Amino acid sequence: MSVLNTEGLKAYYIIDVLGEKRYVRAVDDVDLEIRENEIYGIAGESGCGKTTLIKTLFGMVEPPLNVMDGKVKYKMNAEYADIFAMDNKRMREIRWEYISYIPQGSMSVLNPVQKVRYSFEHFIKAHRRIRNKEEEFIKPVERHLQALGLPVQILDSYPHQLSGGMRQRVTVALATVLQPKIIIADEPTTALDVVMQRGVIQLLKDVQSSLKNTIIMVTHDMGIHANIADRIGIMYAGKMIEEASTEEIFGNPLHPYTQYLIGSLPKIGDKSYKTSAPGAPPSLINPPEGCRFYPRCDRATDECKAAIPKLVEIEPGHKAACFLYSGVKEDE
Amino acid sequence: MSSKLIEVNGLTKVFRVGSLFSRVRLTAVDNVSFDIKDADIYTLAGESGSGKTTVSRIILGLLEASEGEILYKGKNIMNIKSEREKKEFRKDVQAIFQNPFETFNPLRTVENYLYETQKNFLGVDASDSIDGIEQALTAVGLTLDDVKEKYPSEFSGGQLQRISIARALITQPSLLIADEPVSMVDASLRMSIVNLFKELKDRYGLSVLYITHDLATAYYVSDKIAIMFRGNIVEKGSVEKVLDSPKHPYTKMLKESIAQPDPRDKWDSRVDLHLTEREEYMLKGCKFAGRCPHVMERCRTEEIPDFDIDGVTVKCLLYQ
Amino acid sequence: GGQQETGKEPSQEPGEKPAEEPGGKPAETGDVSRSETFIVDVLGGRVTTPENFNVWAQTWRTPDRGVQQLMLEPLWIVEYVTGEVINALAAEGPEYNEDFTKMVVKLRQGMYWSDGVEFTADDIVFDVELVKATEGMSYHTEFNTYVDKVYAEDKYTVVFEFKEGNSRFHTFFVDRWGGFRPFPKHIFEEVDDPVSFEFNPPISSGPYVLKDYDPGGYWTRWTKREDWQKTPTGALYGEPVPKEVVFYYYGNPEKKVLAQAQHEIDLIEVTSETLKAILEKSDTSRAYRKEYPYFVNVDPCITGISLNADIEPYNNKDVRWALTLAIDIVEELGTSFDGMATMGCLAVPPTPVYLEWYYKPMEEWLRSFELDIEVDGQKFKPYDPEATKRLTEYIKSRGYELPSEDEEELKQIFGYGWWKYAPDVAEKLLERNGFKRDNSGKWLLPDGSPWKIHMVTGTNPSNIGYRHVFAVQQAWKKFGIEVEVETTENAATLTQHGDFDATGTWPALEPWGGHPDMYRTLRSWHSKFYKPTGEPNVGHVSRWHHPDMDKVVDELEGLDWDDPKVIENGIEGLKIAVREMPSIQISGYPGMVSFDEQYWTNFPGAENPYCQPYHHWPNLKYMLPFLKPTGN
Amino acid sequence: MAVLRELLRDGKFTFAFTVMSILIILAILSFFSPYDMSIWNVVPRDMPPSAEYILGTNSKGQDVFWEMTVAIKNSLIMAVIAAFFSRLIAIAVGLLAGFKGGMTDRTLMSINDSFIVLPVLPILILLGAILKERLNMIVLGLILAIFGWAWDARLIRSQTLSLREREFTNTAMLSGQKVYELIFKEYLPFVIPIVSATAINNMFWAVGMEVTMAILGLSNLTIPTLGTMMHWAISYQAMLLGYWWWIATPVVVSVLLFVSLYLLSVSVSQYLDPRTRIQRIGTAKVVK
Amino acid sequence: MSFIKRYLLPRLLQYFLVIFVGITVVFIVPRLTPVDPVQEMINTITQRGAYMDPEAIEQLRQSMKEMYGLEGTVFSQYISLWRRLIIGDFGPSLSQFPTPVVKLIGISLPWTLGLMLVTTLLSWIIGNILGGIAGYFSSSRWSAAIERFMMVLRPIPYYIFALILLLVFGYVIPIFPIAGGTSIGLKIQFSWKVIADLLRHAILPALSMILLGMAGWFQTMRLVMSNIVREDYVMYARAGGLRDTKIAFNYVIKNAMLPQVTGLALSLGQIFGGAMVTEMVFSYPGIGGLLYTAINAGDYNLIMGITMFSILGIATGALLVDLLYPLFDPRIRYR
Ligand SMILES: Nc1ncnc2c1ncn2[C@@H]1O[C@H](COP(=O)(O)OP(=O)(O)OP(=O)(O)O)[C@@H](O)[C@H]1O
Ligand SMILES: Nc1ncnc2c1ncn2[C@@H]1O[C@H](COP(=O)(O)OP(=O)(O)OP(=O)(O)O)[C@@H](O)[C@H]1O
Ligand SMILES: [Mg+2]
Ligand SMILES: [Mg+2]
Repeated sequence: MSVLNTEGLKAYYIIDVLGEKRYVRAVDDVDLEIRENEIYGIAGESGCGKTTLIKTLFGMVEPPLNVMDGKVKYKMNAEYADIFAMDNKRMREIRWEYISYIPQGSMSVLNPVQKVRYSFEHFIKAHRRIRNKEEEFIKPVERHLQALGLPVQILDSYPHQLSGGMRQRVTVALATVLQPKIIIADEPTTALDVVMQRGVIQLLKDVQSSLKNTIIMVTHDMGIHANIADRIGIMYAGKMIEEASTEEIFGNPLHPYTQYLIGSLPKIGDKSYKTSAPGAPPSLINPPEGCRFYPRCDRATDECKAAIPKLVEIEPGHKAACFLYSGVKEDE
Repeated sequence: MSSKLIEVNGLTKVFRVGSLFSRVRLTAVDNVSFDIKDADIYTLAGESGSGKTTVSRIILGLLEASEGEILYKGKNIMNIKSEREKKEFRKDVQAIFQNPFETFNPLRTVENYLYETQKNFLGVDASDSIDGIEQALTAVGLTLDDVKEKYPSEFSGGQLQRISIARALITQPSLLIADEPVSMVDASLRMSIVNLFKELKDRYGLSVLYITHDLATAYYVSDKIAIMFRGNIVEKGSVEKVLDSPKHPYTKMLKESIAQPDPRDKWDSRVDLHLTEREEYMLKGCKFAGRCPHVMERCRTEEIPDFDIDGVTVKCLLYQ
Repeated sequence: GGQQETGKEPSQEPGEKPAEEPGGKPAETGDVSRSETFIVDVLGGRVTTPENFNVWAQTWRTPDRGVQQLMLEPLWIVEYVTGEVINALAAEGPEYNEDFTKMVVKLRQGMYWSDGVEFTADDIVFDVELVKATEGMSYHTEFNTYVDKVYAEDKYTVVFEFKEGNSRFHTFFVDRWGGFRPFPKHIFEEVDDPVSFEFNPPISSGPYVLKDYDPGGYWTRWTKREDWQKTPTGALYGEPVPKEVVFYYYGNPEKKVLAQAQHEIDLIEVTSETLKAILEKSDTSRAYRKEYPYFVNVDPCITGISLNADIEPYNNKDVRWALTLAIDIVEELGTSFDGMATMGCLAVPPTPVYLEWYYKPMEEWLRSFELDIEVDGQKFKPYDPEATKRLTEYIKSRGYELPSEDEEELKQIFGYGWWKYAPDVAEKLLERNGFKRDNSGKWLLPDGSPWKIHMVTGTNPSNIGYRHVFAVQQAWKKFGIEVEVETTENAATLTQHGDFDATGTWPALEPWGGHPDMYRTLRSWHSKFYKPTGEPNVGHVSRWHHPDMDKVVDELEGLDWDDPKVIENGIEGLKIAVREMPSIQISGYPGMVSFDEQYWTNFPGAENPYCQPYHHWPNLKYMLPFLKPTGN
Repeated sequence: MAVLRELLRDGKFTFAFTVMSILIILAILSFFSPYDMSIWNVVPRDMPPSAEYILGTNSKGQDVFWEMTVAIKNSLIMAVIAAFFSRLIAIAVGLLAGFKGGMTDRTLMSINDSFIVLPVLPILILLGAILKERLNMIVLGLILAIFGWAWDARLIRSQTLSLREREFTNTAMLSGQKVYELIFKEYLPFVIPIVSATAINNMFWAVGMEVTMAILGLSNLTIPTLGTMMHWAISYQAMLLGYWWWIATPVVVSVLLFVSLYLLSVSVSQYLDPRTRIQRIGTAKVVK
Repeated sequence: MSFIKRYLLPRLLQYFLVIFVGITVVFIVPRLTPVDPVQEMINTITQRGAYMDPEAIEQLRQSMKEMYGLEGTVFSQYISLWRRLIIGDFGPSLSQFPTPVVKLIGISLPWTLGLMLVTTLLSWIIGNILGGIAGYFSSSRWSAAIERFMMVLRPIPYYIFALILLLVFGYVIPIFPIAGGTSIGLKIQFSWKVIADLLRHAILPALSMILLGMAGWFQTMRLVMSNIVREDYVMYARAGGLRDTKIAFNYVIKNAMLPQVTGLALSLGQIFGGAMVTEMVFSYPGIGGLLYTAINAGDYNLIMGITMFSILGIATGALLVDLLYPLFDPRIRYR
């Protein structure tokens, strides 16, 4: 059962350069189906559109970002609702109650001039009526923090008094305090040291296993994906190019880009030479015609140049968008 | 291969931090010593805030040490005062920084830095010769045409990182200090940069001080490693020895915490995260004592000396 | 001194309306209605020491918030409308001995201080001695210089004995916007330091006493004395009508307009433009003259341009005359006051009394006066008796109606005449002194450098000097001289130090105003006061001096001021000033007052000039008995 | 030119630019004035606007339109001089103090703070007295420059302090740049937006000061400026006598001048703000 | 404590240095002007007609110089200035000799403080709140309208603006008095009538300052806001479904206020300098008008007294901001 799916989602940044409109095709025709009670990882080169995809899923679409096409549907009360069709009030209500968000760069998402306590208070009060502060706010929050293994004292700290890792964990705690159905996390571990990284991931995993909800997690750290994701989608230049279970992605990558990605991962105890994908990521304003990876692909054919391959199921539960495996093209 | 290129002895740096009513001395780097040989890639790893960047800044002369000495080719560089000598040193020791997008002034074209470096250190004006620049760019797989008249925002992170390295190479330095050059980039870019270090070392005999907390790439690329924790080097030695069989409890924890890019190799234990960094800095004895599973009473009170165990130096009483 | 022959009618018989509240207690706040209150402006502006009524300290404080108008009576006071010197606290004029080494003053009897103590010769003796003894009090230097002894011969007679002869010593006691006014002995003898003493509550010798004052310094309120009869005002003119008089400073001229348009102020002095605005806005407001040209033509000051005759090239008589002839009087008065002024070419104000005393007798001489330069083979006669006519032509062209068709009457209002507008003669005068014009027609000094006149004036646009400076600047520019006007708050210092070429400061010192004696005016030109430019000046700012003038002044000193020969002597002095042109007199001070007839009428307007019309002159107290309430 | 074209697509900028251009054209027109503004009574007095006298005439007998053109010219010259020189000082002090730190910083900031603390208006009044008739627009501009830099120097200093922490400072040092090179090549470009925004604010302030001084009668009243125009109109009671064209002209012009300066500053600083600029230029301009 | 040594002492040193320099400038500048207090005094006395014997004037000049302490070199005057200032003696006013400067200031200062404290605070609060709201809801129509209004309001020359207010509310609709600080006959004491009267007189001057001051704060606030609304924590709060008003006040305005606090402290410091033009337009008693007369009269001691208050005010304001800023902004540490 999917809790969230997208159909042909297109989200472009529209920028005006000297009177000429340019489209940054950051999310270009993405179909997703996220299931209940799973951790879905999204990986890809930097700048390929991961954050944009997440924002679109969350309905945080503000200029210059525009949704050009497609739908994002949430399953609510056994029905699917398109978030772009909701009014502001409804959208405000489902946030945090139904779907919450752990943004990229936790360093600066907490209000620097208020104690962490107030962030909790505001986020909760926005959705719950609190009559008895002690019973309905302070105690539950403290319980929540304890359950996550966080010290209660952080409530009385200012964000700058906390280390980066701690702040990131506060955002995790904030995102889970109302026990939403879906949690979206955008690179929650980047710029943390490995021990901290592990702490944060551990926390997310704990939350998921107790709430049995869905986590969508973006990171380019394949190690993290390997550790917690159930399924992984690989993005390249605004498109989803492969999607499979974690084991499949690491054990049997199909798309040449994924192969490069997996093949170049260093490991302790292994000093053999690793190569990485040649060339540079493509521009999202003028992406290559046809398959967007073909300029960097050593197995590219003329077909790759001419048409865009569609993400189709190659093996059960394993989708890829590559003409090496299927001839299905994206319809124009 | 055996001569010491740079030798850091007993380096200590104290910062004063705090607010109006709680002002503390923070020993960000505490009696750190290590040395780097010619054509050696030396990794400095450790948790956030352990003092890695501070060490590199002191070596580069961008910060003043509180104590200790740094011998470069046998000469104490802390005493350098004259501009000429400083310049000579900088010509020999160059650096690249963590964040490629921050390395260059976003309001200037990148090529400027290349010309300036050549002009200032080699005295060669760009209008006379650009051979050195071309050569450096070739070494990182770029050409001058790729770089010309472009602002930092017009490059990808990987490209900027390469340009940054190229700039450092123009002076044909003996030592390159790379402070977390890969933390902001994705896996495939990471490898291309690290590969570049290897190549430069092999081809030009360059030494690299590679600062990172990505132990996997450290293992992949370097010869020696030092693990820092709260201002101390807790363990140092050849990278294989240290990472294959870590000795210090912190190194062990570090290694365990690495997320292996292999779904079959998931974490099986849990980590215990400690709350306050400040307090750990304040500890008298071993700063890891608060979290160490093997902690002894003495760990908290005594100065912990270094111990040598089969070619690895460890700062832990377990190895007394 | 002229004894006052009052053709004036007090509006009320004394005692007709008995004071409602007996006893010296001031009335409760606010229970005096507006219709019984007379509200006037404060010329000096906001008082920064509102609680201090000691005007005998050298700094003089702001005396025109009622202190000089209502609270204090002098020995004598000039009334320049009628041309008399009124005996106030003095019973009659001073009596000097032969060589002016002794002066006897008889005091008016039955005068009382407001606290019930009688005013006697002891007060004067005490006052003079205290002032002599106290540094920092006004007249300390004067009294020490001249007074050898002062004593009371009897209760009402004071005798002064001088160290040297001084025929004008009594003028220190003549109030003409200043002068020594007696203070109460019984108060001051208790005081340790009469300089820092605040004299609060003040004891008055005039018809009103202080009721209260604004701690912020904007208003001061006075209430009529129960025993107003025991003051010179009461004795001379009867009961002052308003129960209370408030001195209220409203600020900038536009505020005064608004205040009067709302009937919040009965008497103000403003600029010609402001007056125009008031007359437009308020039906009940009237000027001194009910119709055009509105202005007060009785002010005893002559205005114009002072030149620094001590420096090149203004030390040259020809240059001074050239500058005078380069001014077209009609254009000047048009620019500065839209024609509303009395032109005056002599160093004496063209008020009705001085016209009579000097202008008329001198007219023949003026007509025939020749400059030492030939035009068309004839000596040039600079006087222009037609100037008045030209001015009235201008006035007509501006669309105003002339106040009269009668030439004589027009001459009374607009003056007898002025100098000709003769730029050609001016040019000749300059050229014969080596001045040249450059290619663009600009004048060069004899040494070939460009001629630039540095004019100095204050920053207040309602100042008459300010208006003249800008108007004359125009004239001289037109003539081809570069002129720069500096408006500065320090104009006084600059002119006193001679740091100017031309300024709007009084071109001649005012005479007494109500007396034909020219001593005050002419003496300031005496060479004994000459100080070179740069040093602070003591005589006239022009620093001009001439042996002939010295002689006139010395002669004058030997004459009693009531001696009929004084006028002859004055004419002699004025002739010298015309020949030498030390400074350029242009017009009388065209005061612009506005009376509001909402609550009070029978103001001393041009149709009934029983008294000077200003609120700031000390004679205001003599206006009050004649005011009539409208009953509004 | 491209920059201008881009800026012109901003409605606010276009408005401001148009108004500014008109004002500048008017200022230039002043050189072709048929009248010498120092001469009075060249036209009939107190005439309301008409075909002959577009903006009427004043009580001094001058054509208000031409007086206005000269006033705009003078006020602009004064404001530009004030802004330009105060920027020079602010940049030099701010960059030096921010970069050097330590004693240099302390000393410079003490001087700087002393200037912040000084009461400007009284001192201007006093200086006006010292300079007397030499107080022309250029001198006034220079004096205002002396009092107008301190606050902005502080801004530049704090900007520099944060720039000093940025990585490219180190890159520059490792490229062998000397201190002055570093300051001018690396930091100056960052400081320019502050400089341009504050320059406009400073002009704003300078014109305001001039108006205040003139209304108090303390500037050189023979030179037509926006301030002296108001001074004359006020002292001749233009407002109460209904000569609205005389008083309204300088008021409207200065409001227009300020509004257009403000809008210019807003849109220029928006344009120069790296964050919005990135949006405009587009981060996605990736090579090939 | 090392805080004292490393931070507080240098900061205090700087504070005193700034005051020292400020006072020195204020000492020197009036003495460079041609204005001579003695001459101005003599002029006031003689100009309107008080007859003084020319010979006496010369002697008077000497004795006044002596009394005013203006004898001797400028340097020795300067030294004696400090000797006096240190014991808090500003000396006598020269133009109102021998009234002490302190007394003159004491008469005017309450008016100025009362008026300006209220107007400074009110314009700051209103300007910032409006600016904050307009900055947050920058796309709404009324926000654009209010912005335009402020944009046009702010540059209206203050004098003209005040005059128009005065005309409208003092004349056309005469609901407020046009001059002074009290009604005729008012005795200052505590009663509602007195307070109402004081307020009635203060309203127009206050209004003029509040309106124009507010426009200034509005614009700076608006500018700061436009930066803050793009901060990550604002986006995050929006992602959390917080209500707009909550975000506007707790997240955006609160942060945007921080730089404004510095401005407020300095403006509060400036209060002691008075509002010269306001006081002149509205004929309101206060320190600004006093300063103006002092300058015109060349009253060195009074100029020094008033400007010293203002220098102390601003310097102290700046000092307090530096010391107290961490209370407002938890991120700031003392450097
Ligand atoms: N505000 C914006 N305006 C224009 N282009 C933008 C904007 N934000 C992002 N982009 C562009 O959209 C593309 C996708 O950006 P996005 O942030 O989604 O990438 P990402 O995959 O999250 O990268 P990273 O790993 O660096 O976070 C990039 O090319 C980026 O340059
Ligand atoms: N200028 C400074 N003033 C005060 N404290 C500082 C300063 N620079 C660094 N520190 C502190 O010193 C400690 C060491 O910092 P450093 O940047 O050297 O760590 P690092 O190992 O490079 O960390 P990271 O991996 O996060 O880059 C940190 O706690 C940091 O907060
Ligand atoms: Mg991202
Ligand atoms: Mg670091």
